[in-house]
Amino acid sequence: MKLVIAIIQPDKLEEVHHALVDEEILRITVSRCTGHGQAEDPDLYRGQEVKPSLLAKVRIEIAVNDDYVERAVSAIINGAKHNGGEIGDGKIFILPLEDCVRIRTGEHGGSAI
Amino acid sequence: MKLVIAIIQPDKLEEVHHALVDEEILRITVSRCTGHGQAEDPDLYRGQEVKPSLLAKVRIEIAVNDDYVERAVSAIINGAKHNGGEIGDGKIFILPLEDCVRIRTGEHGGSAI
Amino acid sequence: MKLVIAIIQPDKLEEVHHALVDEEILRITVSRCTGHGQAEDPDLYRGQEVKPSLLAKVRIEIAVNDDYVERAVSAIINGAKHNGGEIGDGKIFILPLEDCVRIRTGEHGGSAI
Amino acid sequence: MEMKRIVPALGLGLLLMSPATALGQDGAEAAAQIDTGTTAWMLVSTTLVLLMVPGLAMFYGGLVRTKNVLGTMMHSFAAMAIIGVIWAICGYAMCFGGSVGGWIGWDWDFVLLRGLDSGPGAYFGDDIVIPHLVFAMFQGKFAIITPALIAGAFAERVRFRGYCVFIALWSLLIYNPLCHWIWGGGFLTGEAIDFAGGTVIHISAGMAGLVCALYLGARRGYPKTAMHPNNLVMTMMGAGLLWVGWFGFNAGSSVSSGLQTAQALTVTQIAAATGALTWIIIEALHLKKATSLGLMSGILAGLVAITPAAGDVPPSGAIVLGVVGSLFCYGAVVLKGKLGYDDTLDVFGIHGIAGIVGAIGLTFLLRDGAGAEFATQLWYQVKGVGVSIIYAGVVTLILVVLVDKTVGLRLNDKDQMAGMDHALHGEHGFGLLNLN
Amino acid sequence: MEMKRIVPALGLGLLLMSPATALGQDGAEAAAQIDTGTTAWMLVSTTLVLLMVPGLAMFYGGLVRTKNVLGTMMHSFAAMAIIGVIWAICGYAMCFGGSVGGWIGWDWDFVLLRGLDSGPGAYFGDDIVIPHLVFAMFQGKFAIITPALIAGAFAERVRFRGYCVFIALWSLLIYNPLCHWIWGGGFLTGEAIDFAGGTVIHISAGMAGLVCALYLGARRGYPKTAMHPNNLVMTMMGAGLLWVGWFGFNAGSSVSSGLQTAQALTVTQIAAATGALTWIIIEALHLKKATSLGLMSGILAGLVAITPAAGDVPPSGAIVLGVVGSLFCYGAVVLKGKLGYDDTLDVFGIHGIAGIVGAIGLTFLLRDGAGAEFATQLWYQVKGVGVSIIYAGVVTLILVVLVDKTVGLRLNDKDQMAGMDHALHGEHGFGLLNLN
Amino acid sequence: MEMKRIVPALGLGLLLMSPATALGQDGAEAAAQIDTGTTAWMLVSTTLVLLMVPGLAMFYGGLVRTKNVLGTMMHSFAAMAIIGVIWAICGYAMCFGGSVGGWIGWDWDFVLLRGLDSGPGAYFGDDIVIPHLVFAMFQGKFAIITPALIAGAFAERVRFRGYCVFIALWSLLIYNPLCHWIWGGGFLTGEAIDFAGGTVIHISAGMAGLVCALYLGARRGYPKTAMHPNNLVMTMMGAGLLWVGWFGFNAGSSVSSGLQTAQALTVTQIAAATGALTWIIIEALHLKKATSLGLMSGILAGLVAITPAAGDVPPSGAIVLGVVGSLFCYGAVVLKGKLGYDDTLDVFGIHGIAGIVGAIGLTFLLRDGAGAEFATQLWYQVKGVGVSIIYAGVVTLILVVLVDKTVGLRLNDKDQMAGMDHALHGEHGFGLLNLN
Ligand SMILES: Nc1ncnc2c1ncn2[C@@H]1O[C@H](COP(=O)(O)OP(=O)(O)O)[C@@H](O)[C@H]1O
Ligand SMILES: Nc1ncnc2c1ncn2[C@@H]1O[C@H](COP(=O)(O)OP(=O)(O)O)[C@@H](O)[C@H]1O
Ligand SMILES: Nc1ncnc2c1ncn2[C@@H]1O[C@H](COP(=O)(O)OP(=O)(O)O)[C@@H](O)[C@H]1O
Repeated sequence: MKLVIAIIQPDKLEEVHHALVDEEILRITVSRCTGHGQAEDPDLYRGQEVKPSLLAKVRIEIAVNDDYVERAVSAIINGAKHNGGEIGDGKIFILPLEDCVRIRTGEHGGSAI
Repeated sequence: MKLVIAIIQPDKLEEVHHALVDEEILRITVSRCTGHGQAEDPDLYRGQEVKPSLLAKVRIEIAVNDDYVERAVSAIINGAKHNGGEIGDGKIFILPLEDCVRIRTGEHGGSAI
Repeated sequence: MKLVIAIIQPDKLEEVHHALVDEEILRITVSRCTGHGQAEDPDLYRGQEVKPSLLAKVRIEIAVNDDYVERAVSAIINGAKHNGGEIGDGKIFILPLEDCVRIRTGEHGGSAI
Repeated sequence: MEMKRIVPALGLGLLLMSPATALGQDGAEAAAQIDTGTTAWMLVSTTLVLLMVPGLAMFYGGLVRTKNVLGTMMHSFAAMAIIGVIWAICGYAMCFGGSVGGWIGWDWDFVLLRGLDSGPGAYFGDDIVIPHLVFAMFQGKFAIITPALIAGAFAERVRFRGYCVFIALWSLLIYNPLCHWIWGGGFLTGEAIDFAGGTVIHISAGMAGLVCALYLGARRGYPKTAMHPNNLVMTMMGAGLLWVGWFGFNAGSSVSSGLQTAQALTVTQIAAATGALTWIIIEALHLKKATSLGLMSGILAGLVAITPAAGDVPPSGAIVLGVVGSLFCYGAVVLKGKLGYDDTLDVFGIHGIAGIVGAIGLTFLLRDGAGAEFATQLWYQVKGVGVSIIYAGVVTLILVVLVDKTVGLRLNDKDQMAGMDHALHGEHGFGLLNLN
Repeated sequence: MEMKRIVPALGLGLLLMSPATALGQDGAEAAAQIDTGTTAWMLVSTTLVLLMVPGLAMFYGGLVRTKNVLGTMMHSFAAMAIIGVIWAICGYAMCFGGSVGGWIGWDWDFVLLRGLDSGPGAYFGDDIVIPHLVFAMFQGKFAIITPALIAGAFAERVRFRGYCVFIALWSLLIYNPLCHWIWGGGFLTGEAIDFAGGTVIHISAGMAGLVCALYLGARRGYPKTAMHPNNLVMTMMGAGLLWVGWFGFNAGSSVSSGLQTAQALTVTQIAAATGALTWIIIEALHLKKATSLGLMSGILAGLVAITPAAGDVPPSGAIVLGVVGSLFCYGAVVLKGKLGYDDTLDVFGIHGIAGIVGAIGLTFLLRDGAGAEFATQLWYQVKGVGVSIIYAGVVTLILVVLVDKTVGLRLNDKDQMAGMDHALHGEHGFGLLNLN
Repeated sequence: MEMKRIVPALGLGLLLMSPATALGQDGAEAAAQIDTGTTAWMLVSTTLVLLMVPGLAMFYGGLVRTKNVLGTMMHSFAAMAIIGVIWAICGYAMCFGGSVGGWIGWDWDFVLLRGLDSGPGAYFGDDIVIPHLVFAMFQGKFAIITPALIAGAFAERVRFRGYCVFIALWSLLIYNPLCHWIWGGGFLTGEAIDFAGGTVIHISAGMAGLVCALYLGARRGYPKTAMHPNNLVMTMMGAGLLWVGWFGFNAGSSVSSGLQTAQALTVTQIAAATGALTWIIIEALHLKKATSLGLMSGILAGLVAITPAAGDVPPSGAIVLGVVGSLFCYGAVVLKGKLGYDDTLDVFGIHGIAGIVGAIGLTFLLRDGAGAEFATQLWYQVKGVGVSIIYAGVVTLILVVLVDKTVGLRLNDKDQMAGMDHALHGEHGFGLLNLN
């Protein structure tokens, strides 16, 4: 099992979500975050451009069985790209996941994902 | 060492927290997130039910030494279940944790947890 | 590759960020969280001290190649300490990271970090 | 403004204007004639109606998604800026200048409010004199809020520049004529009872909203994607300010500070309360829960329904209009969900429908002696409603097509996804959400 | 409403009502008698007191936890809807109709405000005439805000339906009689000085809050769990609107637009400022930090303390009441923490205590010539306070038990954990917190 | 307050005060003389200017970082408390008491407003009588808002205690004298036209802000660190309330309820709208995007620019001042960015600059017959502006150094990083951000 963490642009959340659903990845956890990378995205403030050091991003966490990792990653990539890939589109991190427990039933492992 | 990540319902945060404290797990990190799973929880909007695709959840992160993992997991399960287990009660993910550092002292490893 | 997760005090975010940049660690992801540890930080409410069970903290996530881990950790420690180390200064967790994907280009592994 | 009073009033006003202008700066004598109490209330009413504009911005702003909150509030604020300027330049002249064949008003002396700036003021029925400027400013606030209301219908999916052009034209080509016809001495003046703007304001805005919503199409993702109000708390604050401001809206429309003012304020209060109560009772029966948005929608339904009737129905009539207004609006809003078009914030469902309910319904509830004989008055009311619906509907359609094809009105999908605040204004409404 | 003026006033008002009704729609003559300036200020005061209701919703709403913000604001808004309707139907009749043995007012002609809808208006002392309806609407706002105040005492733990029933009954069985006794011609009228509602409003609400808080018990988790205000920023906005609205509350209670109005506004302003300053000085000494909630609490303490006294103490008296009000309230609030009962938003600690401070304290600070001889007046004041405490206390207890046992008032633990917004209203106040 | 009217007005007022005081409590006769309509409008204006203080708190509060929102709002609220008390004690006496050599006013009878509490009221030009207390309260609101304005210049970096001391001294040593000189019978009274406070309020506050910002230095991290507004949505609400309140500010300054009131309200409305429109057009040309903060800044620029001129320029002049005000302020704000000093919320860039634009610019736009002969009036205006700049600048510098060295004004870096809310007040503005 793996834990896939994706940092994407907020405006792509919906598309990524749809792309994941198309791949039958139906369970995700999402949160707001801010990130610093190469991208710049100035706000305007009384006639001046203000460059925030941290830009609003969305963080998606998906626990998947190993055979779903690739599908998840490519779904995210498809959903998250702006015009075939722009700076700031984000990153995906893949972590080993040792176990997963469904609270409702207490079941463990791959079937609980 | 393991990093235990639990996604639970917001109204169970307090109970989970108490359950963890009872198990002498005193340090936790908590954040807001939203999640999509099987659960549905419609809001009302001018005479209609609106089903959000993402529901508010709470994410708890706990770094524990290996011998505490089970206690943490069962405390979370006990605290987070609605009426013995309902859809939407959440998930627990267990990740390997390679190291832990206490910023105040700089100490590493299990004692820093 | 490792995923470094640091929980720090909100007022130290800027300094930690600067310290990381000085170590040429330019990409980070940051989010709000709340944490319970040893620290106490009461608010005032109509003549009384109210002790929140969860204090506002900041969570920093940094994916780094193995040779950067130590630099990241020490930069965070340097930036996050109050007066040489106070209770509540926070923790750093180091997790194994199996892969990293740049969404824009689709490239994998260490070069994508 | 009850039409029966405004005709002689403005007639007298204009009569008086000229000699005063002729007499020159004889300010002292002029001031002596002015009723300071009525003037005070009319100044207050002007202020209260102005307060409704930020109130509306809050009401609407809280109902959209987080990424569109500033863009939506800007719609109300831009109306303050744009119509505020237009009104001073030529809006008042077009509405309340001497009638050109019943179709439009004009008076060169009213351009830039020049002729009003001095002189003794305008008479209103019962020998009440207030400075003419006060009346012009009071009316100007109505001109501001009407296009701002429309904006709810196409919230979250229009370009700011196109919106600015659209409301400027809408004000010039739809609001000003309609206002002239019904209140300013035009061909409908003296027929339909429209005390504070059922036909002129709410029906026209509701209809315009409907046409725009249909022409521009739904927001990207609607209705599949659930779209949550970002801040119902702010919507409640806005609803509170709207109720407060509406006292100026309706009670100010009596252009007096006496019994009729009190009557208008009273029925406004009662209709708002009744509308709110009715809506949450419907919800409690229908959905098993009373919602805050429901309570607020009921407030609005009651307030809109009483608006045309505020000077001419007794308290019991206000209760009826509050109940019926909420019933119809609730039905309309549920029906919209079924029909599937995207009137984002239910401008037609609330303002259009409650406006019609009020304008027609008042006929059955008039105080003894008010209005013409029943059948005649009913015909007047239907005619007023019909004219407003048809004129606002048709000309809005022309305008929206025109603006969309030239300046561009509909926001493209990419910018809709990014959100208006960032894409159009380069800002974020709630910086507090990100660490800063 | 200063009681010494209202008795003859209303008497005259009623005398005048009948002939006018007899004379029929002789509106012109009636209007001629009305003082437009006083009417204007009373219309404004009515509007300002209405503004206090959303102000209170914001004040209270910001102090509860995030999950209860809408539910708490709904308490204020529901009072606008429910009491708004009740007042028009029979509330005014019960308060200001002819006294039935000194115990309750009644006048069939006041039902649905029918008899007030026409006619020349009511006289108030010094030959001031305003439309009777304005007075009825002004008083109606007080009837709305009083139960809304109580809601702070049991915030975060009541069911909406039970709350609605409770305030309706509370208004009918407690507010209306009390108002009649002290202001409307009942057995206490002409005794205790209660200019704008110390005994009628703040003490009764404070006492009712205390009783409810004790009977319903603490919120789940109180006081062990720390419960943080979700939005002190909104609470500040609300405090601002309350101060603003209080000018209508107090200065409007003079039912005039002259010297006494000015006096009432002046002392209101001074007591609010002094109360605020006192509270932050106490905090600075006691806690080493001045808090924003402290400053706001001081504003409220000052405003409440001056309320019964606003027409009869000079500016220096306002300073004294502001200081003493804040001192006592600060003490009461700290004491509550020690005693451990859960008056969530300190309705008793602020409104009850400051109301008592004002009602008793004013005796020592009266302007020369105001009130009766000292000892007599002190006795009147104590009597008024006592009646309000006992009557409101006892009947509230009966009501709260009744409603809790029948309709259900206390919210169960499960719903308390889920939060009122979601559990009771199916909504979320701050959608912006989640991605949308 | 137009200076030409206030001199005789207050003179007469004082004349009348004494006999009235001598006559004792002959309240009935006194009340008979008072114009209820004008009194009503002045009471309302007082209320509206008070509303501007929470409005300002919201405007400023939304523009700072999340951690400083309460601390920033406290600056406005503390001014209500502190200046509110000082004004009643001695502020009014210092501003409007009999002139001591043209330099400062004083009247023992005005201390604690004693002499105003009874008596028939004060005459203002054209035989308008209002209770003297109303005028004192109206003026008191100006005294409150002026130091609150300054706070924007050093937002996010001052200690609360130092701030409280600073504004108290500033009010006593700068505002009160300046107000006396220009409005209260001092050596400049009758020269410069300053209808509602260009020199007395906006220029002095702007200049004080500039001096403080320069002396205290930039916020930690400025300008390298981007500092984002935490809540532009609240800033919009605040801007709305400011516009609304400004009607009281300007139209109340006529101390009448008639033609001049109407003129002042009209030009206020027009200048605000024009300023807003101008600013977003500039932005659209310069930055390709119109921002909400831009629109709001334009509203303020227009409102400030019209303030000194509101009684004396026609609508067309308001348009000119709106346009020119926004142009200059936009330039000033952009220039500040280039110069690199940290006037946090552009108090000098908006209030200072637009105040100067209005005070000088009005000379070119006066209504026929207003003011002295052109060159003379221009000299008066320049002199007024110069006196305000120099006096406010120099004495502020002395004060800020003094307070910083003794009580401590600049917030240390550690507390700046922690944020004012937590470090100084032990609170958090948006509890909703954390789970609770
Ligand atoms: N090494 C990293 N560690 C943590 N977060 C990262 C890392 N690299 C990228 N991110 C996150 O991804 C976001 C996008 O990164 P960015 O560098 O702008 O994109 P790209 O790599 O496509 O140029 C950043 O804002 C940050 O939140
Ligand atoms: N595989 C997963 N990856 C990420 N988050 C998950 C996953 N499964 C569940 N979650 C999180 O847990 C929450 C509860 O899941 P849900 O499916 O509703 O519960 P249950 O599994 O008990 O039916 C979801 O809203 C989501 O946030
Ligand atoms: N074992 C842990 N698991 C999860 N979070 C932790 C853990 N230990 C500490 N934290 C986080 O770090 C923060 C600081 O911890 P604290 O115990 O106050 O500091 P210290 O260890 O320096 O005394 C906590 O508020 C919590 O958010």
